[in-house]
Amino acid sequence: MEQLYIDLENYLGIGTDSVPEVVRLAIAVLVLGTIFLLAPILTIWVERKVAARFQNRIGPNRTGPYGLLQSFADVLKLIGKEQIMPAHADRIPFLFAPLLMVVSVIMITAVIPLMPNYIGADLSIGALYFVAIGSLSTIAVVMAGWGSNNKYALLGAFRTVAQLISYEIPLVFSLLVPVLFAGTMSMVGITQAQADLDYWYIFLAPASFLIFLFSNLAEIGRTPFDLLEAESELVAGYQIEYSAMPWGMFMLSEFLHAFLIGPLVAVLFLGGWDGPFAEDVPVLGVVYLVIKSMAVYFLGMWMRATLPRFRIDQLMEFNWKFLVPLSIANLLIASFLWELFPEPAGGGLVDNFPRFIVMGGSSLFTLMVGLEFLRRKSVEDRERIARLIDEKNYPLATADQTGVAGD
Amino acid sequence: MELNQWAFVGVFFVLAWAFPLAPIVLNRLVAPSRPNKIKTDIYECGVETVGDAWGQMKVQYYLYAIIFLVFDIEMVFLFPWAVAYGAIGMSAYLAGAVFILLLLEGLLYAWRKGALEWT
Amino acid sequence: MVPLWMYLVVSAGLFSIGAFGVLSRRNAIAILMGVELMLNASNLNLVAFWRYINPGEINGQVFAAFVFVVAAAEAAVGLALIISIYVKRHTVVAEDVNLLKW
Amino acid sequence: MELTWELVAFLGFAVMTLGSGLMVVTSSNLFHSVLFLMTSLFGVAGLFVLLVAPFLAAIQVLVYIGAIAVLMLFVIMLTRQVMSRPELYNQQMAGALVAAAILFLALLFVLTPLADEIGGDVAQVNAEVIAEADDAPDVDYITVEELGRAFVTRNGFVLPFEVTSILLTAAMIGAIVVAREDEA
Repeated sequence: MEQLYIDLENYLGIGTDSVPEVVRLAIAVLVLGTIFLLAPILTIWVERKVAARFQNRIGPNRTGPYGLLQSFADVLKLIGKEQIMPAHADRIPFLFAPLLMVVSVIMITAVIPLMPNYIGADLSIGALYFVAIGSLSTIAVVMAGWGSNNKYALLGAFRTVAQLISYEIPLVFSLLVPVLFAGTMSMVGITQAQADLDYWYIFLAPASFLIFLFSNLAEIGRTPFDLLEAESELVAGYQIEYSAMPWGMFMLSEFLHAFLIGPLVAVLFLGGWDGPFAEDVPVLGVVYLVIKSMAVYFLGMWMRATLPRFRIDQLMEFNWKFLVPLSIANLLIASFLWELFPEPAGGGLVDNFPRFIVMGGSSLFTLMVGLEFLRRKSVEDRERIARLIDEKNYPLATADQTGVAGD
Repeated sequence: MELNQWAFVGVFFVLAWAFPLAPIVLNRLVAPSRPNKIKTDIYECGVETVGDAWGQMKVQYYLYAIIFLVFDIEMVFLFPWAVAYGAIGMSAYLAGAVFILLLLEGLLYAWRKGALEWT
Repeated sequence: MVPLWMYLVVSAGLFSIGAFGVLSRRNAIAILMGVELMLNASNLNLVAFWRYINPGEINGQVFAAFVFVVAAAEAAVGLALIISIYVKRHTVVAEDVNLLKW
Repeated sequence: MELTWELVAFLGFAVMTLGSGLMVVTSSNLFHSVLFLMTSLFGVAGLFVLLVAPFLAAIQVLVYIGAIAVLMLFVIMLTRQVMSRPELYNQQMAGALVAAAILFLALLFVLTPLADEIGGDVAQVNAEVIAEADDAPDVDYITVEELGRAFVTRNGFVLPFEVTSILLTAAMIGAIVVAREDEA
């Protein structure tokens, strides 16, 4: 953040010594936090528009040009709504849960390098920090579910927690791959290592990139992993008793987290701010980061608009029997090959073509093998269920209509 | 120095509560508040509530949590291992691989015993 | 820099609180929580002594890491036992489970 | 002693740790106990940061708050039905209080002067080491790297490292077997 202080002081005309350190930190925090808090307002609009296009609709188009002010209108509406607390709620957990949820997400922004020299805190354990802080949201979910004193809320909270903790394992195992390549957990260090190599870790470990992306999407509970707020089954899960702004805070944290996946994936696998001339013109770095983040975000939106929702047993088995073994195998293979091929001193994609073919190829091969197992398993499951249906002689359902397991 | 970086995180943690708190407080000031018995009742699709929600859950949740705990605690060792990996060489790979494979064995056991099944 | 004795006071306080919980609570889960507090107090001591007495050696942190592992294993097995006892005897009160007590 | 920001942070975390710790053992609602346990352990994580062991702090949050506390919450839910007993403490409560107080005083009067004795000398000797370590910009990930080295080199802790894995596997298998007994 040093660079930001200096720039701020230049713009505001404050001398470096005239303000105490804490005030400078507070200003930096407020600037960073506000930037990232305003981002969802834009991305929610983008998401609505894109989802609408996927579904052959127009999307918001009444408030402002192209419906750009829709999110602001929603915020205004939420401010005017009444906050309701159930009579027998456990008050303190009930009130604290939305706060903790937002805090656990917004704190992640502290370790995202925006451009060369621009980062909230260059922690030596940055890659672990965002996982650790993110795990606070598990507790927020339990607090919300318990505090509501509602059976649906509690059931929803427990399913959510089971999902969150399950998908944290492939997340962390695939996170280990870039850490291992870069030899550091610092987010700046990982970006710099990729900038020095002149190619990004996605080429060396595409499978890890995909696993990381998927498990992150599961962590925030977007479709197809959105069982935690399955409206038709668990009536919005742990959020059922929340109304007005506290509910809005859950939504905010979800959209903010969805947005933050972009920069995190970009830093770990796509080189962060790295790009042509980024080292010389730092502002370009932020442009590259935003482009990469939005590309990742678009992947998420695409999946959200396309795929149907998992059943809870599919969700769990997809994680434990597919993602976890695959991420572990991938880590073992990637680290073995990293040891086998001595690290070159940069040189770009062309010079490192054999290395890139072997590492990326074996990573993809592992993924393919895993997918083949998954395919066989789901075919098997479908046949089993079809037999089950035949035996029981259900009049209406056929295997095609139930479409179970792994589709 | 590292602690300077953490000072930012510390200030962030103190101030971060203000970000969600401000709109909630604003909401509370602006919006009406007229609770009544029906409104503050627990929402269960209109069906009258029987007992409180703090009832019993199933063992399956615990089994997932225990497997998660074991893999999570592994990170104490695997992160330092990954960071130091490049500097050490094949012995590091062997040590790490044995470590991971031993734990994988536990996962396979849970798999075979059906502890991963959501029933 | 904050002097070492302050950390030791906090650690001693945490350890005593944990010990009180272990000795006095009836609920087995609460007893486990007391144990976790005590383990954390010992970890705090390990790290504090590492930092102030011998920062060059890594052993303090290594030991703290192993304490984490032991704490996790203890929590997992302990809680599994509690579940098992609950299923069989329908109680989570430690003193009701006194079959092995002499 | 002058009031530095480090001291302020230390006092904050210390109050957080000890205050929530007290609430853990006195709260009658087990769910609240777990929440206070988390707050207390989060305070310990903060103290780890102040002791410049950020890796352990992150692991503390990840493992204790993210995993062990969740495990406890699940078990509380599993065994919820019998938990509304009025008596919080057993008959040893008074004795336990005295014992804990004696333990605290003993630790305070035995350990702390001892630390002063060791610390007094060693702090002098190590002042330069600590100052050096503090000045180095990359001190901490060197620490993590050293941890990694310690775990995998033969002169270090490679045997405990592997045995830990066996311990964890055994704990996992044991816990699954014990908890699933009812279903088999």
